[in-house]
Amino acid sequence: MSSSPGIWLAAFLTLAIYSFLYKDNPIYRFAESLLIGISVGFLLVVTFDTTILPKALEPVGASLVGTLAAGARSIPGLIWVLIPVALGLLMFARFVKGLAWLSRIALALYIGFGAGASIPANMQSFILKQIEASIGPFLSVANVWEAINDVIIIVGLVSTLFYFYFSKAHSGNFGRMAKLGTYYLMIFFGATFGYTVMARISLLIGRLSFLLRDWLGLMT
Amino acid sequence: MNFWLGIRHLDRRIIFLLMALGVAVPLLLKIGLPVRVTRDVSSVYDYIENLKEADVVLISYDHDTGTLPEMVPMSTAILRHLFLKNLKLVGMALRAEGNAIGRQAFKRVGDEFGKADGTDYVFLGYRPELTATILGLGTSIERVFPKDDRGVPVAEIPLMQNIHNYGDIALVISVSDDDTPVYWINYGNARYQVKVAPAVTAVMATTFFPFLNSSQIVGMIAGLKGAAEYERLIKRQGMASRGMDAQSIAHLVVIGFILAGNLAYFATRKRGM
Amino acid sequence: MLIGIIITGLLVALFIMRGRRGKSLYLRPIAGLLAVDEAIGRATEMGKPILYSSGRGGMQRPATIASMNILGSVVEKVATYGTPLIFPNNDPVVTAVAQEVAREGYTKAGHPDAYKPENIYFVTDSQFGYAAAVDGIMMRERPATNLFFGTFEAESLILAETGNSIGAIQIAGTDSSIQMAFFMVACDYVLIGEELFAASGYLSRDPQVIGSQKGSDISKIIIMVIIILGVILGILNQAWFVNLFVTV
Amino acid sequence: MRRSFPIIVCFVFGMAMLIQFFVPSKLSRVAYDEITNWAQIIYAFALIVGVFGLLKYHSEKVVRKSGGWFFNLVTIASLIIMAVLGFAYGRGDSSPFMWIFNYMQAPMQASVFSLLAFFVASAAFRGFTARNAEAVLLLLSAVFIMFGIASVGNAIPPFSDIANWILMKPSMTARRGIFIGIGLGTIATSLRVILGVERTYLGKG
Repeated sequence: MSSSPGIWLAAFLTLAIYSFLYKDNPIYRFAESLLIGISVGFLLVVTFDTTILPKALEPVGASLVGTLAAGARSIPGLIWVLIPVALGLLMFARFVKGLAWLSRIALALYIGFGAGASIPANMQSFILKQIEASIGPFLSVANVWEAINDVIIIVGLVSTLFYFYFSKAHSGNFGRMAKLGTYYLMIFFGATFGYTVMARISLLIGRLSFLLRDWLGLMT
Repeated sequence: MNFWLGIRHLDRRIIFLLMALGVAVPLLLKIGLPVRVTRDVSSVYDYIENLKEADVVLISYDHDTGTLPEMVPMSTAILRHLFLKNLKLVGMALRAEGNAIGRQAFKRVGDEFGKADGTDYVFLGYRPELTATILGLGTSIERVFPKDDRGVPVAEIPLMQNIHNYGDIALVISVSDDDTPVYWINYGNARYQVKVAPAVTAVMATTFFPFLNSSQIVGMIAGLKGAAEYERLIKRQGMASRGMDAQSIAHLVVIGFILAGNLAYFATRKRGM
Repeated sequence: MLIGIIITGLLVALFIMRGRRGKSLYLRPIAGLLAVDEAIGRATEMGKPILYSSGRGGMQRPATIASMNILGSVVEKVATYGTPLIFPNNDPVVTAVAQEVAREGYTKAGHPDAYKPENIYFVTDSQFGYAAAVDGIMMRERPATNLFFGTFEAESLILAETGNSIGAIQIAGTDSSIQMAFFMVACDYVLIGEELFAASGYLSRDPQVIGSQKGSDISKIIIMVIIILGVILGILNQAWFVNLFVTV
Repeated sequence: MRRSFPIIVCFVFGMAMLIQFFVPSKLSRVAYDEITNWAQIIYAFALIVGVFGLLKYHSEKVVRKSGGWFFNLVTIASLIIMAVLGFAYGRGDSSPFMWIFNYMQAPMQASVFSLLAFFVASAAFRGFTARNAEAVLLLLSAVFIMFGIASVGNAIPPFSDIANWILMKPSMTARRGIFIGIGLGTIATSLRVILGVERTYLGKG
């Protein structure tokens, strides 16, 4: 059995989380509250160290000093580093009635940034790559079995796309294709579920190994 | 109450309990279910088996702590094989968290075989920037890692005297929980022809099937199962074999529940309940 | 690649413009969205709250933006009925946006005073800290309805299974293909894939938004044609066509 | 102004990100890095606002002594202690900050994560009933994969082969369909946002 207080603490907290499986109880709630507090504290320190300090405070400080030393010439530089800080500070406008809309400027920038960046990224990995991967195999069909598989794949892809066609009622032949698409989707969902179970059980193996080996010393 | 109706409304906690037992019991008792060694794994084993003494293998720890339960048994089995064969090992990490994990793994397994840091193995440390690092090692390892993880200049490490770039490395193994091995393949192998073998989580395995088909990688070890196969090959059954037993039995428990659920569904439906 | 974006972009823009001119377009029903109204009604009847979650996605993700659109419509309805809505967040920027959306929704429904910013709050960015917290909220507040719309990761099933154990009606939609499978098994209704993004048009009935949906549907036809063409050319051994789609 | 200015900002930055992707130059790379930094700074400040909100939420409950206020106090106290330790002693390998992370935060997070192993079982028990054709496919595909890939079935060739076939052929193709749908949905949503058609996030008004 372990003699390290850290291991004992970790084991207690692990069991506290697991107690939720029996039912919600004060020990679980204690662990939950603790986890929220600690994780936010962690995030706060890390964000300060990696973003606020090096990307906001230090550049502003440095260019303030620079401006004081070099005079008006470096004022544009100062303004440049002040822009993002000002945008960040706009988030606090939410607390002031009548100025709350100012925070929307920062939010709009943030969202516009994300939306713009996502278009080429999605075009590449979600569309072009998928098209390439679907038609690529047809260049080298070696035998009948492969040909059958390729047909299964193409029918699946086209019928799934039919399912995602929104501006037409799913009836008649169109509906039958879309229905076929849902069958493929179900196979995908089942397979994904079954496949991911493996990774989830590995996690439990990891935790139980910790309890049984590192804490209790039962595994030899 | 009717039996099948009882099953249909089974308390979740009974499921949870059986699941916990399904994992815990195989961990505590050695069961030793059959493991079929697949070609992907045996080709990595064979490649290493055919290396000459004092050939150099580079292992990169490209994963975080979240996937440790899968990664540790894999890296342990591989390290044991390499030390057993008296090969020279160079370690590094492309993830910050992987650095500490790799350093500890080298020391732990190295000590098992009485190997010394600096002469039998060296751990160079962590570098961000996948592409730049992988390409950089092709021209000069010393330029990318002027000092090893302990802070010793690479020029002063006995082992590193004859290791300068990929030309001196027989195999790169990337222990990874994401697609970092793809970078090793695209930059290390394609550009510098160094042999690459990924050791990845089970979930990532499908990503590398195309590379296996095109023989761009030596082979692949994937997840606990891959580790268990490797343990079987080096005839040292450890954590992975037990973990794999737990995996198998836990899966059978889940399948059993699905069967029970369906039997109960049909039995109660017929009687209109 | 550039060509692909220009084509899709023009199609979407074209149909947005047509929508602006007031051409009405048909959209097929989506079961999961029809169920949202029913689920809100149920919570109201039972006098219990509704729990909303946008998962782990940041505000820069389109799936989160889609989730905010759905939130807007949901808020208008709960504001009318006076049903409480709880929305714990995983991302502080999402908190800020969601509060704006909710304030607006309550105002629009004519109940600006009923808006309670403390019901939409930042919990933690820790993935499993968040899951633990939302599980706790479910056990203590006992929502009658859980709505999960956005980018979810591994926490999806932790939330959905706990929600199921308290007997809540659950509707989910996500852009993560893996988590869709888990929601499929554990929830009552699931918006599959693109249905999440289409939801905005259904709920807002904004002709411009519906128009953009038509644009993306036409793109699908183009993709199907490309694939079928690719198959034929592939069998004829014309590698150049496949190479058109190879991106670095 | 209140309505239109944010929409203009959104348009300008959205287009800037789109254009920089296609015009690879030093300028566009610098612009990209700079905007990324700005977004991070906005996130950081939003976080401070969020933490204020969180502290306010919990402290109000403590002050009102509402049910379970003790737990709200635990959250406040652990947040403050963690922050103080982090700022005072840094984040080195042997700092108290990292000790708490390693022995408290990490094990708790891993434990919550591993709850999934249990939930997977209970969800499978309830959700995989063969009610109709779709459910039968869902069920069979899951069982084949579980048995043939991750369990003893893997040692029996027909099962492992069928499982691999399901994974690589029908399942993979449906996944591609989902991907293409999501890709188009994402692009359409992003375009609506950039063009200002979609502005729920600003409060529709």
